[in-house]
Amino acid sequence: MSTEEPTNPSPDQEKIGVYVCHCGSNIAGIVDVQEVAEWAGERLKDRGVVVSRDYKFMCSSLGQELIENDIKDKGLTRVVVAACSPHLHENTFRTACGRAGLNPYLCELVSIREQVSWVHTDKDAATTKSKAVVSGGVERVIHHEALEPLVVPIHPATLVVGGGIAGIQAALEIADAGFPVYLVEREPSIGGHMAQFDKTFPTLDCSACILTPRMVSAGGHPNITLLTWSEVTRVDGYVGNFTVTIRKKPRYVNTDLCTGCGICQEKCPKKIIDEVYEAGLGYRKAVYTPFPQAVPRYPVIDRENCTYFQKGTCRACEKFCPTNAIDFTQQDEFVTVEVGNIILATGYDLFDPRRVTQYGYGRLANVFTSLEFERLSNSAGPTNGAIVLRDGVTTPASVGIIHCVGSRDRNFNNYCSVICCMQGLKFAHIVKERTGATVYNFYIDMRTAYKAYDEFYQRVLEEGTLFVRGKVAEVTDAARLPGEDGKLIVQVEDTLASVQRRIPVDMVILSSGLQPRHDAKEVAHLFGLSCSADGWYIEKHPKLDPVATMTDGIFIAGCVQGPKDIPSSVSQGAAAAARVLGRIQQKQIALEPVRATVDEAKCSGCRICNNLCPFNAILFHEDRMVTEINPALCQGCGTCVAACPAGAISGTGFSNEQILAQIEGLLLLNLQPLHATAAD
Amino acid sequence: MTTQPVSPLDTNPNLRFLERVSAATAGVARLEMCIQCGTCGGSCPSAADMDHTPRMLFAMIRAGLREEALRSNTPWLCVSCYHCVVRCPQEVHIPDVMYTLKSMAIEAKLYRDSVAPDFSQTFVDMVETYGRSYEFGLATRHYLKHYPLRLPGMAPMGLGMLSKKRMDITPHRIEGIDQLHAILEKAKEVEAAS
Amino acid sequence: MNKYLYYPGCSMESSARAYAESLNAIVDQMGLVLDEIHDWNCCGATEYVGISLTPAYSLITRNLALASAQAAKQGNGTNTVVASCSACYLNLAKADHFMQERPLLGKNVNEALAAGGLHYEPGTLEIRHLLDVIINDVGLDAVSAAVTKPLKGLRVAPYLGCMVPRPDYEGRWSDHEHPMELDRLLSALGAEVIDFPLKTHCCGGHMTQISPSTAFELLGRLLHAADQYHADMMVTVCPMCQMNLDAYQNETNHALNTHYQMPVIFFTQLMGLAFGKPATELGFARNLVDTRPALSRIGVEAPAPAGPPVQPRKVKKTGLPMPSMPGHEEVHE
Amino acid sequence: MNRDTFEPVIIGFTCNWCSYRAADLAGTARVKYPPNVRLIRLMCSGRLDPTFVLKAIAGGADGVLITGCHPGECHYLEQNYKALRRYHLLKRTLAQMGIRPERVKLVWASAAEGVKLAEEITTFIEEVRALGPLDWPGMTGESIAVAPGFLAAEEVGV
Amino acid sequence: MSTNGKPKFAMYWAASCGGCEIAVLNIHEKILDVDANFEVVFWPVAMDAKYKDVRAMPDKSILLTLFNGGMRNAENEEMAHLLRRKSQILVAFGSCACEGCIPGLANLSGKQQLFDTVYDTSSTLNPQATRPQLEVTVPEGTIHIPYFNPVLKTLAQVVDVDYFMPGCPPESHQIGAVIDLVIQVLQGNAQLPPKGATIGAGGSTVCDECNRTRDVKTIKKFTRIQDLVTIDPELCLLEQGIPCNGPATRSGCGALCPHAGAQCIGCYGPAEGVLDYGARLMTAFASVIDSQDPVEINSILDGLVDPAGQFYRFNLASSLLRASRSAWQSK
Repeated sequence: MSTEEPTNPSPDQEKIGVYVCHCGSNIAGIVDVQEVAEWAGERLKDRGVVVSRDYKFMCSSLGQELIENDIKDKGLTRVVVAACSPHLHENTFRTACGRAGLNPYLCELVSIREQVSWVHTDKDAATTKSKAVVSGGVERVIHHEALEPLVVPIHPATLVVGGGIAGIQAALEIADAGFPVYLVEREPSIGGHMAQFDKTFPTLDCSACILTPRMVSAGGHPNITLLTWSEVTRVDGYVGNFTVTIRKKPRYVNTDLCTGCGICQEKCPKKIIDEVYEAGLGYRKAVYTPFPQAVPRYPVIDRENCTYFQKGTCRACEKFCPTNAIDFTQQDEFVTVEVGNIILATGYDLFDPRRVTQYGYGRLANVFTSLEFERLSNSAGPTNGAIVLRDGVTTPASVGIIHCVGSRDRNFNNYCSVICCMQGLKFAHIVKERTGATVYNFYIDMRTAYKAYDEFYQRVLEEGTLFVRGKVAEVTDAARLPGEDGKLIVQVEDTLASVQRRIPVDMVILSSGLQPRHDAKEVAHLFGLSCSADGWYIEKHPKLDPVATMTDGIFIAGCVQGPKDIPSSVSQGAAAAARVLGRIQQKQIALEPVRATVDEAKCSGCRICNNLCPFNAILFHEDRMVTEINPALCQGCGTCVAACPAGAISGTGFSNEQILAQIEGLLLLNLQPLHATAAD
Repeated sequence: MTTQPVSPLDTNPNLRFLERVSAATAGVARLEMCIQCGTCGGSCPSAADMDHTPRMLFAMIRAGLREEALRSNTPWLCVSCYHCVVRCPQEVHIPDVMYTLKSMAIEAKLYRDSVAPDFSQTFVDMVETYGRSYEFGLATRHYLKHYPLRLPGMAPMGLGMLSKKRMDITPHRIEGIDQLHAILEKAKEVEAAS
Repeated sequence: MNKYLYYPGCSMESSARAYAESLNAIVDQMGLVLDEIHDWNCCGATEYVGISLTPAYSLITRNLALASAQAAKQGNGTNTVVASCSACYLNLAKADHFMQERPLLGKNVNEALAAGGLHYEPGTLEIRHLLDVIINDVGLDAVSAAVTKPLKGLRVAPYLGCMVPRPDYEGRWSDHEHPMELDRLLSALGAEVIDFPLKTHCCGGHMTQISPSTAFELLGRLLHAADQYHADMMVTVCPMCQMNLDAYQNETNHALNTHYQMPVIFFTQLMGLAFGKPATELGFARNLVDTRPALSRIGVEAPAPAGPPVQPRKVKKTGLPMPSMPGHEEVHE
Repeated sequence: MNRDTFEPVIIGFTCNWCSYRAADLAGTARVKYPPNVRLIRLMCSGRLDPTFVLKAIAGGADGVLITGCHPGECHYLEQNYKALRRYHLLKRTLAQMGIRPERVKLVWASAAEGVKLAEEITTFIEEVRALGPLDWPGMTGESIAVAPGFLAAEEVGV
Repeated sequence: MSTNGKPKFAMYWAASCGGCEIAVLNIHEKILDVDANFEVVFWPVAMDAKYKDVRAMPDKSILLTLFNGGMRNAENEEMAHLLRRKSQILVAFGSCACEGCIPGLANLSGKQQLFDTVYDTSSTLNPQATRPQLEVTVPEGTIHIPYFNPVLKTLAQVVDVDYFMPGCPPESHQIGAVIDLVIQVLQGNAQLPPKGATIGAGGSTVCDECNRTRDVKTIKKFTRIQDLVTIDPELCLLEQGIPCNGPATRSGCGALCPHAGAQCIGCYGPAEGVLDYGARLMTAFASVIDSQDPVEINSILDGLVDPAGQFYRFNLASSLLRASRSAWQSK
C-alpha cells in the first residue's frame, strides 16, 4: 500500500555502473577495492549493476574516460563512484557523465576514503563497510532523477565588508575591472590596523606611505561606494542575488557640507583617550577623524562622550563650523543594496594581554602592547615617534620584547599568531635604531618563514639585539637583587643555558597575538558562515580554496580567515577579488537543483509547513487553500519536506525515496562479522 | 650535562620511562606535550638550588635518562607553588609529576640526600600512627636526626611555640584509627598491584 | 544562615590556634554555621603524595567520604566542604578533581576506602576555602556592615600564598597571579591595602624543614617586599605561610643578616579587630613576632613612615595614559 | 546472534554543512573510530524525517545517530531546532514501542569538530554495544520467529 | 436469492468488530443493486455458509470479495489465503484489513498481557482461570482453537491484495460509489483503477475537507480535548492545542469528526504514498512546537499523554515497527 517504500524498479530498466577508486594506496591500502568491485558486480546484479570496476585513480582523465566509454558502449543509465568525499569530486564525475550524454545528476559519489579507509584500521571491516556504502549508493542512484541545474543571473555589484588592507585591495581590484563595489567599514575611516603601524617588516617601509595612496584611490574610485561608520545588519538571498541591509550610524556631520577643515576638532573642549586608533595611548576629541589621512576626511561625533549629547549644552563645533555641517539631529539610516557576491575582510582583534596577569600589563606602567608600541614609534603618534616610558619623557636604556603573548598557549589561544616573531624583530630594530637601548627578544621558537624574513632576523642579530630562548615566566617590579630597583624584572628560564635569569629592563613590549573579532560568531551567523573552534572563518578548502567559503557567493580575505601578515592579506584580497570577477564575467551561475516542491493535489492546506522556512520561500494561497514553494528562495534544506504530514512536499535531489533506498542499501547486508576494532 | 649512549627503543626500557612516569601520576600528566619553553624553569622559586630546571628534567625523562632524573634534587626542591602549572602553555601537571618522581626515587633508592625523604617518611609515619600530624614529635625526631646543630638556634622558637600553645607535646589520635589503617593497608596493596 | 561541612586541619589545633580562635570569634556575626566533619584525619600535607599515590589520596578522601556521609545522615542541606587551611583545601580539591580526571585513581581510592566501609563519589561535594566563602557567600556588604572599628591607618600586605589561588581547577578565583579577593576584604575592613606584588608567591612550604637555605631565601623575598612597601603587617590565609613567616622570621634574619620585625597575622584576626572584638580573644598573643607596635596604630593617626613608601607604579599625570583596567578601580596604590 | 561477538550496526545522519564536513575532516586528519557506523548525507538535520529512523531500526540497525550544526549555528539559520523537537518526540514514542530511547542519539558537531565527531561516534557505538543487538523483526518478512539475540536483549517494557 | 450467472460476491470478517458489515448494509437501497448485479455466495454475517462450501468453489470463481478484519489468528490467515485463491478481486475492506485498526493496537502489548487483560481482570468472571488451549478434549471429542498470533498482521502482510478501502468503517457513500464503479466496470462503462490502489477515499488529507479556519501553526501547549473548558467552534483544532490527526489522515470521510467538534483520530489511515503514518504526525506536530529549549520542548510534549496511541491508533500493525518489542517477543 505504501508506494514510498522503495519499490525496486525492475532492474532491466536500469543499467548501473559501479566504479571503485584505489586513490593510490589511500583507499586501497585499507579497503580491498577489487573485492568490493567484484562483490558489487555479483551481489548487486539483480539491482541493475551491469558493470563494476576498480581503478587506481578514478578522478584521473583515464578514470573518467572509463566511465564515459561504459556509458556510451554499455548504455549505462546510472553511475555510482566509490571514492573520496563528494565535496571534492562530485562535480568531476557529474561532468564526466554529462560529457558522455548522461544527465549529471544520475551519478552518485559515495565516500570510502574520508569515511572509511582514512578512519578505520581493520581491513576486513573497512572492506565490509565499503560494500555497504556502495550498496547504499546503488539503491539511492536508482531513485535519482535527471535534473537540470537552476541557472540564476549574477548581480555585477559586490559587497566588501571591512576596510582594512585586505578589503581595500579586494575592492580596488574589482572596481578597477569596472564593476561596482560597496565597501562597508565600521570605523569612521578605512585603513584598518595597518593605518596604526609605523614600519612594516621586513622591508621597513613606512606603513602610512604605502597604505594611504590605496586608501585615497579607494575613497575616490568612481566604482566604489564607501560606507564608513556603517555596519551590515541583514543579508537575504543567495549567490548572485544577495540583498544586504546596511546601517549607517549617524555622523552628526553633514558630509555634503563638511570640507574636513578640522576646526570642529580644534574647538571641541572634550578630550578622550582614544582606545581604538591610538590603542589607548593617545587622546582624541569628542568630534574627530581618527587620523589625519583618514578616508573619508569627514569627522564623526562620538555621542557617548559629546558634552552636548550628555549635558545638553556646548555645541562648540556647531558654532565654529564654517559650513554649518554639524547636524545633531541625524539618526540611524538604513540602506539596502543588491549584490551578486560578498567578500568578508573583517580582520582581527589584538589579544588582550591583561589576561596574562603575570606580565603585569595594566599594573606595571612600562609594560606596553605591540599596538601601543606601534603608536609610540609612529611619527604621527602621541609622542611624535619618540620611544619613551609611560612618564612621557624618559628614554628606555633597556627593552625586553616578549613573543607569543597569548599565542601557542592552551590557557589563551592555542594557535601561532604568525606575525609576532617578525613584529618582535621589527620592534627590536626600531628601538635600537631610535634609542640605542639594549634590547632582549624572548622567544620560544623563532619563526621567520617567507621571503626576506630570515634575512631580517640575521640583520637584527647583527645589530646586537640579545636573544633569550624561553617563554617569559613573569614581569615584576618586586626588586630583590642589586640593579633591580626601579626596573621591570623579566624572569625567564634561558633554556639554552638551563638557568633561571632575572633581567632588569626599563620597558617591556608584549608581542600580543591576533584573535578573531569579538563579534566574529555573530557576523558569521549573519552571513551564514561557520567558524573554526578558534573562531576564524572556515575556508572551503584549506589548501585549494582558501578564499571561498562553504556558502556560495561569500568569500573571505585577510585575518578573518586566520592570522596573517600584510603580504598574505593583500594576496588574499586580490585572490578573493579574482574569484568574484570570474563569477561576474560568467553573468550567471548554475545552482544545485536541490529544491522542495509541493504536489498541490496532495496538499491539504493544513499550513503545518508555513512558518518553517527561514527564507520565506513558502507561501500559502488563501484562495486555493494550498501551499506553494518559491524555487528561487528555497535553499533546499528539506525541513518542510520532512515536516509535511500529508507527504505532499518532495525534495529534489534528497527525496524520501532516495534516502529510504540508501538506508535499505546500507543495511542490505548487516555484513557480519564487522571485526570492528576499537579506534586506535 | 650527562651523556649516555642511548640504545634503540626496543632494547632500552628506559625510553618507556616517560610513559611510566605519566601512568604513575595523579590526573593526566600531559608530559609528552612539553614544548620545552621553560615557563616552569622561569617560574620556579627554588630553581636556583636545583640540579636541573624542571624543563630540563622533562627533556631527560623524554630521553630515557631514568637514573639521572631520579637522582636529580629537582623534585625534592619543588615547593608545590603551582606557578608552573597555571602558566604552562601545555597544561602539564608539573608538581604532580614531581611527586611521582619522588616516590619513584624513594622506591629505587636513587635520591642523594636523605633529609627530604626522611622528613616525608617521618611525617607520614606520624599521620599513619595517629591520623593527625604531630609537629612536636616530627620536629624533635627530624631535627635530632638531621639538624642536631641547628637545634640550639631553634630552641627559643620551639619554646615559644610551646609556650604560646602552638605546638602540643602529646599527639592527638583519631577515633577511627583502625579504620584508617585498614584503608591505608588496602591502598598500599592496590598501589603495589598497579 | 550559610551552613557548611567544616574541615579544620591539624594546624588549626596547634600552630594556627590564633586562626581558629579568631575564626571562632566571628563566625556568628558572619552567619556561618560550620559543621565540623566528625573524626577527620590529616590530609597528608605535601608529604604523602611524594611517597605513594593511592595511599595518599585514600588518606585525603577518607575525609570527603566522612563528609558526604555526614551530610547525607543529617540531611543538613549542604554539600559544601569548607577548609581554612590552604594545603588542606588544595588536597581535598585535588582529590575530588583527579578522581574524576583519572577514573582509575577514583576506582583504586574507593577500593581502599571500601576496606574501611567508606565510599566517595567524586564530584558530589563542593570544596571551597574559607576566604572564598566569606567573599562570595557572606559578601563584602555584610562584612563592612559588621565593621565597628575600621582599621584606619593600618598598612597591610595581603598575602595569599600559593595553594588557594592555584591550581584552582574549579576556577573559583578571579586570578591565579594577582587575585583581588583578599585586597577587597581588607579594604572593606578599612585597612590601607598595598598592591603587594608577591601576594601569591611562595613562603617555602616545607623547605624550612628539608632545605632551610632555600626557605630563608624565599621568606627573605617576601619580608623584603613587604618592608619595601612599608607594610605594618602581612595578612595571610594560610597556617603554613603564617608559621614560616612568623616562627622562622628570626632564623631568616640570622641567615640573611637582616632585621625584619614583620608581624604576620590571619585575616580572621583583623576581621575580629574591625568587628570590635578585644585583641586578647583573637590570638594575637600567639605571634612570635611582636604585633603590638603595629596594633598600636589602629584607631590613631599612623605616623608617616621614615621614608616615602616605595610606589614604583606612580605615574606622572603629564605622562601617557595607563591602560584601563576594568574591575580594578578600587586598588590602593 | 552471540552477544560477545556482537558488532552493532549504526546508521548516522549527517548535515551537509557541518557534521558531514566534520566527518571529512576526521578523515583528512586520520582520526580513527570504529567502522560500525554508516553515514548518510542530508542537506540539514532539519531534513531528518522520523520515518528514516524507524526505517533504519526496522531494517536492522541497532542504533541511529543524528548529527547537526550546533544550536544557533545552523546553515539554514534554525532548522536544527526542528530536528531537536522531532528527536524528543520520537524518543518518547520509541520508548512506548519497547525500544530504549538511548538507541537514538542527537549530537551537534560543527564543520571544525572532526575529532569531536569521531569521539561522539566511538562513544555512541560503545553505548549501543552495551545495549546489545536490536535486530528488529519488523522488516524480516512475515516470520514472527525471533532472533535469539533479540530475546536475549532486555529493553524497556511497555 | 437468484442463482443465475451473475458475478459472485463475498464478504468476510476476520478480526474486526462487524462495523464494516453494518456500513455495507447502511448503503440503503443501493444494497438492492448489489443483489441485482451479484450473486452473494459467502457472507457469514448476512447468510449461513460453511467454509467447506467455499473450499468447494473453483478458484477465481468469486469476482469480488470485500475482506474486513485483521489477521489475529491462524483461522483468519487461513481464510485470507482461501478467499484470495477463490477471488478475482480481493479488497482489503476497512481499517482493520488495511492497517490493523483498533485490534492492531493490541500490538503494543505482549500476548501474555493481552490474555491477562481479557481472562484475568475484574471485568471477567473466570474462577478456574481458564485460558484458551489450542486443543481441548470434551466428551463430544477434541476441539481445536486457532493459534493466536502474538502480532496482528494486516491482510496485505499475509496475501496479495488488489485494492484497499480505508475507514473505520468506510463511509457508506464511499461504499456506494465503489459498488457503482464495479457495476459500471461490469457493464463495460468504466475501467478498474490500477492494482494496489486505494479506493473509496480522497487523495489529500482531512484538512482538505475541513472547513475550520486555520493560520500558520505554532504550538505552545498540547491539551486533551476533554480537558478544555471551551473550544473555538471555528478555529482549527490543532491550533487550539488539540492533537488532531487530520493533517496526516487520508481524506474521504468529509472531515466528520472535526466538523462535529472532535479531533480526527486517523481512521482513514495515511495519505497516498506515506510509509509510516505515525512518523508523519510526529514530525508535523514536533515541527510546529514553539520552543528551542529542550526542557521547554519536553514540557510541551508532556501534553501528548500517549504518543504511540495518538499516532498509531489505527495504524500500528502496518507501521514500520508493526508491534512493540514485547509483542514481538511473546510466543
